[in-house]
Amino acid sequence: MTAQTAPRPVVLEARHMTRRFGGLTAVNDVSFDVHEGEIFGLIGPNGAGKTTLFNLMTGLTPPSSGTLTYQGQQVTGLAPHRVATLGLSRTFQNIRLFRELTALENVKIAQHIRTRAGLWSGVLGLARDEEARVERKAWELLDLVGLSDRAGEGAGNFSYGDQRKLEIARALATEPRVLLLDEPAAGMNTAEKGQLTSFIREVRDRFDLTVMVIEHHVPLVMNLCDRVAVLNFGQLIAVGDPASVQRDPKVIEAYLGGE
Amino acid sequence: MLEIERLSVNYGAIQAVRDLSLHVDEGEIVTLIGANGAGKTTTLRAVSRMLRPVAGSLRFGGRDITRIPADEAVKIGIAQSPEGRQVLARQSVQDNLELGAYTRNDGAGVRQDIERMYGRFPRLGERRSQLAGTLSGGEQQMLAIARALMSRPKLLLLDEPSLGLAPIIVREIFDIIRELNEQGTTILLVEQNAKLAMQASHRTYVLEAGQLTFSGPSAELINDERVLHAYLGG
Amino acid sequence: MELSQFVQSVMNGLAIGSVYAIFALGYTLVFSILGIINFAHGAVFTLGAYFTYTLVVGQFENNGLLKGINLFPDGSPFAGNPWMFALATLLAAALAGGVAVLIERLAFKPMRARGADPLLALVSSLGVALVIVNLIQLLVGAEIYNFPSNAYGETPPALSFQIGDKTVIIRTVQIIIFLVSMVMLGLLGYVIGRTKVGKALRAVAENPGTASLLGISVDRFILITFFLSGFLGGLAGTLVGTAFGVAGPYFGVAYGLKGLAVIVLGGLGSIPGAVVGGLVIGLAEAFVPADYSAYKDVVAFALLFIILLVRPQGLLGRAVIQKV
Amino acid sequence: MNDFLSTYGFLMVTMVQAGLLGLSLYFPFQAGQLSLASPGFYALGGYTAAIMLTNPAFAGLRDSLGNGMFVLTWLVAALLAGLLGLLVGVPALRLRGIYLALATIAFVEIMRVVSLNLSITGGAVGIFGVPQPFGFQDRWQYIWLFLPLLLLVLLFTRQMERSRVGRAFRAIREDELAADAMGVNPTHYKVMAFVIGAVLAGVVGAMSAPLLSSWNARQGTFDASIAMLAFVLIGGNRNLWGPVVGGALLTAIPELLRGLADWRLVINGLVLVVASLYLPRGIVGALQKLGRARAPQRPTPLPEVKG
Amino acid sequence: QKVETPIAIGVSVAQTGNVALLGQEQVIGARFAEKFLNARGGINGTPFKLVFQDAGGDENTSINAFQNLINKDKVVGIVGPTLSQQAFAADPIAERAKVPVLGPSNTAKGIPQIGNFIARVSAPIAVVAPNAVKQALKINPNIKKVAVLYAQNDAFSVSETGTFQETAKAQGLTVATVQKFQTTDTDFTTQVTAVLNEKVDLVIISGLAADGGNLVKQLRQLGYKGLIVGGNGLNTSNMFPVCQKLCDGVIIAQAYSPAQGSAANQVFVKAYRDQYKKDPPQFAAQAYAGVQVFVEALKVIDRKKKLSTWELDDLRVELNKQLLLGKYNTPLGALSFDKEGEVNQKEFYVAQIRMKDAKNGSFVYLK
Ligand SMILES: Nc1ncnc2c1ncn2[C@@H]1O[C@H](COP(=O)(O)OP(=O)(O)OP(=O)(O)O)[C@@H](O)[C@H]1O
Ligand SMILES: Nc1ncnc2c1ncn2[C@@H]1O[C@H](COP(=O)(O)OP(=O)(O)OP(=O)(O)O)[C@@H](O)[C@H]1O
Ligand SMILES: [Mg+2]
Ligand SMILES: [Mg+2]
Repeated sequence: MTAQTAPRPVVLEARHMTRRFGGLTAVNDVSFDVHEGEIFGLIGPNGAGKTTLFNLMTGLTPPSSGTLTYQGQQVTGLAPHRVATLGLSRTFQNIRLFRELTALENVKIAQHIRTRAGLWSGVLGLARDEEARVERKAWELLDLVGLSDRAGEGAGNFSYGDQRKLEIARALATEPRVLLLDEPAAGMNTAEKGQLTSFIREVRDRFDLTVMVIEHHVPLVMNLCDRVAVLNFGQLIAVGDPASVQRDPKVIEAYLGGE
Repeated sequence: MLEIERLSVNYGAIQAVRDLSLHVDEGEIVTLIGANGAGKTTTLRAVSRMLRPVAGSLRFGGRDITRIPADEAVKIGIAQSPEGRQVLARQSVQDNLELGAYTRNDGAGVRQDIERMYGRFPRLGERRSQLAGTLSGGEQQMLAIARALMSRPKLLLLDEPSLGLAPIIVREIFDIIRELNEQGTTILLVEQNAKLAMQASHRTYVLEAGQLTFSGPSAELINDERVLHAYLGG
Repeated sequence: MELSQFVQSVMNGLAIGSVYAIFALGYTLVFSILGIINFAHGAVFTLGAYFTYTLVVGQFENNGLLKGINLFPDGSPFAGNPWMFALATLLAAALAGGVAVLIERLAFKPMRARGADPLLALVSSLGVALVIVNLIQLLVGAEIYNFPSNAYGETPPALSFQIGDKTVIIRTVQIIIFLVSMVMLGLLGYVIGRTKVGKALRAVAENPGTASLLGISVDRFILITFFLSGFLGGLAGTLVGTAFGVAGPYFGVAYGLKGLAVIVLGGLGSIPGAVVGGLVIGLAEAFVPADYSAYKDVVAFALLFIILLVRPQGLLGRAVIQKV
Repeated sequence: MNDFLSTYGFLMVTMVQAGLLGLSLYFPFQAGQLSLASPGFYALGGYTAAIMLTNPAFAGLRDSLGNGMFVLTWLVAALLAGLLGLLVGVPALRLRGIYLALATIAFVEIMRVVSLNLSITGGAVGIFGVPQPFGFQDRWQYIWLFLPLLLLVLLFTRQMERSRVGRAFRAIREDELAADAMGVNPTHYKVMAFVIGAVLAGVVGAMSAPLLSSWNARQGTFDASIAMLAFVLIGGNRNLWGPVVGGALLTAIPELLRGLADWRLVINGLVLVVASLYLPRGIVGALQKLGRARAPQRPTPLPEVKG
Repeated sequence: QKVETPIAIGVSVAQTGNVALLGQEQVIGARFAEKFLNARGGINGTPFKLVFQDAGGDENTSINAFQNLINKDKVVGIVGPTLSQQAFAADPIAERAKVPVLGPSNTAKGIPQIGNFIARVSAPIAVVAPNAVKQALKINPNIKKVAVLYAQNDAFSVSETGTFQETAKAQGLTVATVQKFQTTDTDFTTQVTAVLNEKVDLVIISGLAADGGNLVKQLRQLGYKGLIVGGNGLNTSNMFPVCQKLCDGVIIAQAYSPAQGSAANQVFVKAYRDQYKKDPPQFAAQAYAGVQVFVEALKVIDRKKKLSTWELDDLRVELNKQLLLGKYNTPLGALSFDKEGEVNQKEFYVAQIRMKDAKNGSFVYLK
């Protein structure tokens, strides 16, 4: 937990974000701010609307109402690839790698928006430098998540935990400013979860990121996050530093359960 | 009840499990732990007959089940809550549960059991007619576990049941595991939350790169230096 | 448009449409369970008609290996009586079901076992269709065959009624086809929608792996599916044959394209969708003004194109909701 | 040799032609789109060439261009097919899987019926008496057109697959939604793949009208759609050689079986079944499995430029 | 390269595919000619043989078949292919190789004009269409309104319907409706109800056996009582199983009639009946005529210079030349060719269908 001295500038502003599915309001009038460089946790019971909120933020699901702005630019209403171009990138709770492609290719593909080569420059081989850059960066990212010795293997063959790591590498390849991680530790054992904490911090520092993370593993959240928001039945019931959130009776009742 | 002898399973050229032998006695809870890619899921899938081993044998209740089809395994009392949940996305929650009881012929009992599941997982009760594919990750996990219970198995295979569940529900799951076991169900459990699993189980096997490294009573292993270091984040 | 003309067009549309529908029922069944387009369905449909012909007449023309054969020198036991004809039809349909089962065993199952791309089933079934069609031609020639004209007893060939001073008419065979397709739809709908078998079939359709994890014998259900599909196809073949003649080995294959359009329009995997799709296309064709009859097929396919753009899952298909 | 060419020259040309048509389907395939529209564009290209080469309206142009007229037909066909591809592709590519396949079949069927009814396309008879380009005497000489085109397209495809655009195609094929989330605009690339295929089919059509000396509505049909799909699948849909090998083979087999007389097509059908059973990844897929995939090589490290 | 004996004549028709219905009749006709003419001494005492290469139903297969016949089988001439569209694609191959071709069933405009080596025995029988309409008027002079239906995807039907429509107008009849369909269609309820709406007293159909038969059947079943004229595509007993008893009374324009009185035809008809228990169909007769024309032309050449002494290439050219000069007494009647290769057929026929029972019927020659 890094004690925050001066509040850093707000990069993400969510205002009254709401999403209904038929009669169900999965995300209900949610507003919050995320500051630059912070690691912002999102917790809450199953079905509280956390993943849905991520979907609203990344353009995969259009909100019923409400807005999200990133550094003053409106994000809601944009198609997912436009959101990615703005600098928001994510991983998926139900891992969505390009399963039949190699790990290396997965990471190369994600550099799409940061490269330019069109059909003809690609075909005529005019983009060699760019290709070389893509290649190098892909290897670097695989190194980072420790998968470079399996770069040529199909992503679908990786075990659950390794797939999660590869997804993070892929998300980083889009050169995001904000990284959204949906249950990155699911499927990792306790030791690995510990490593994940330092890994996420390292990534944040190295790439100068703002990170939002959904996670059910409480020790990890408490350890990792600068601030934590709690969703319950689609509504935000608490936001604050980990310690105070953990003590909040509403959170204990809805989520943590009494000891 | 379950005896695995010198089991080897390959994916193409990749050897996922090598020469693995273990056994689960009737009435036991046995935990299988190991790092990512150690072969835990592969082992469970071999037992539920979703994968064909290249070598070794499987016996269940004295019967050789190495070659029976997967649906037959369910009929003789093996149920699995699989990795990745595998709920039937286009069927309702209720239909998923009913299909979980496909091998049973007691309509009334099935209905009763379904109500019981809704009691344990109120979330599912609220969502009974929702398509399973639109459930949240954790809700699907609950459904996968509940569905496996619906066949009233003799041997229950749970692959990372706590995955994606809120702490409050994780506790509920382990309560259920204990209860079921008290009622006589044998359980083979794969868990990443090794501590929790070992606390709940009688014995533990540790897998590494497709091979067995340690095994023993959970209570002993939980204090073992090496296990502590590698899997419990100690 | 005058009322009588409108009613006539509706009847025409239902008449054409029910032929499409009855063809498509068995077609969509296999698709809904295995997710494969079975081009051999048209060939099985054809076989059904030839089987019935063999039972009811048992003589072939001049151009095949079987020329000159006469199975029933004393007259077929199935001839001359509509009930016996119906029995022959059912027997032939069962045979066609058997052929479909054989096709599944020889041409599809090994492919599934090898984890092939399901699209490849399309090629394999195309091969099967080619084999069957050309075997028919080899055995009995490309002639047009037909059933005795009294197959349905002494029913009038068409029914008519008055609207105002205008007559509206419809052929009896087509009423029969319409009714049979409704009955089949009802039966199938009941089995799939209401019974445990149906629930299991739906599970197999969605994910065979998961289905077997629940104790469902995937293999057996696939066989049942193929048998039903072949049975329906065979039945349809005979019925359509009584309406239009068994116009050579390609007679069923010719319905393949429209049949595909029908099941996609109705919504893939939806059993009622096959019938609704058939009727909609039939109606669309029937309402093309007489002067533009040349563009009948354009209208049908343009309609299909437009409906798909508005409802990408087809009329009765359920949109695949993907939870991310 | 000469005899061989005269007997089998045409077959050889059609084998190459089938490979090209298979490739035209392969482009949308790469982006995961099951499009069967190629016969429609092939027919369009053929009509374009047939009309430009026989219609009196173009007599002046023909006289002044000479053999250049043939080249012009290719260009015009490419242009028209590309435009029509855009027009059809943008709405149709919102559909997925079989639904897309059917929408494209609908397109093929609409093209067919319309061309049956127009007088400029010669109705049911079609257009005949299409002249031969470059003084070609024998059909095998068309190999000088089709083979270079094939090589060009293969080169194009190979280069494209290794480029950013090729990766975008594959990403969409694997998981459209994830590709979108990773910044790849699915609509853009799907339409691009579709249009490339359309242009190729159009050009092949334009070259084929003189090859057949005639053109009619039977050239672009549902049957052709399915045949081309078979080229791609039997050859292997994950490698650019797949459609080429598949197209060539499936075109050759019924001809090589001529000796079997009446059993010819029965056996041809069996070949299709057996091939799909034993080559689940297509011919090229099977061959690739034999030769092991090379692990990717890390590029020689450059001086580290760490952030 | 010398001619090999026995002299090989190529036959390339649709033995497979969806026009095999026509092709298989052509095979029978050609085989008949082979057997029959060889039994009568072949080519001045030496037998000839037919070589068959399946032309399928598409252009590519017919081109391949032609290439095989010309280069591999070394035939002196070719009878084929079945469809006009195939002819437009395959005939130029033979033209280029200087091999004479006789189209047995190619009726579209422009076939003989493909080249010097292309001729046909199948008349583009526009000439007979008027006769059929006149016959109908003879049977029922009160006819005023007609409906015309045709298969828009069949080249022959499209050109035939043009003649029919002109004739109808020339005879002072009103064409109340023109309906199109496809040869692959089976359900004609829409077209038929449209026809019935117009209360016409004559229906003229240009199509093929299956679709034509279905049209007749459905017209009758839905209550049409007036006369029906069928074009030449309906001149086949293949229609009988489709419309069965309802075929009765249809007036057919024929390019061939079993009733044609020449000795050539009567011998052919008798032999055919003996073997197949029915009248020979037009496609068989035309294929027979094609083979016969080749054989007779070869006989003339052989008399001048023994065939076995010819170079193949020269013989082909000579055969083409001779072919166009001769007059032939075929089952189709007396035939000759103009210098382009267009057939001059003396006689055309109009017949009316008489059904004995549901399966058997005959074309009764009118006039
Ligand atoms: N497409 C949909 N249709 C209907 N309901 C939906 C849909 N998507 C999500 N839901 C419902 O919205 C609620 C919120 O789902 P969401 O996936 O956001 O939960 P979550 O907080 O991520 O839960 P978990 O921790 O289990 O992943 C759930 O109850 C889910 O059933
Ligand atoms: N379908 C597959 N094809 C190829 N290799 C596979 C496949 N599934 C798993 N593997 C490989 O087999 C090994 C064992 O995988 P398995 O899923 O059994 O591990 P696990 O112990 O369950 O890991 P996790 O805890 O991450 O789920 C891993 O190396 C994995 O990469
Ligand atoms: Mg979630
Ligand atoms: Mg696992």
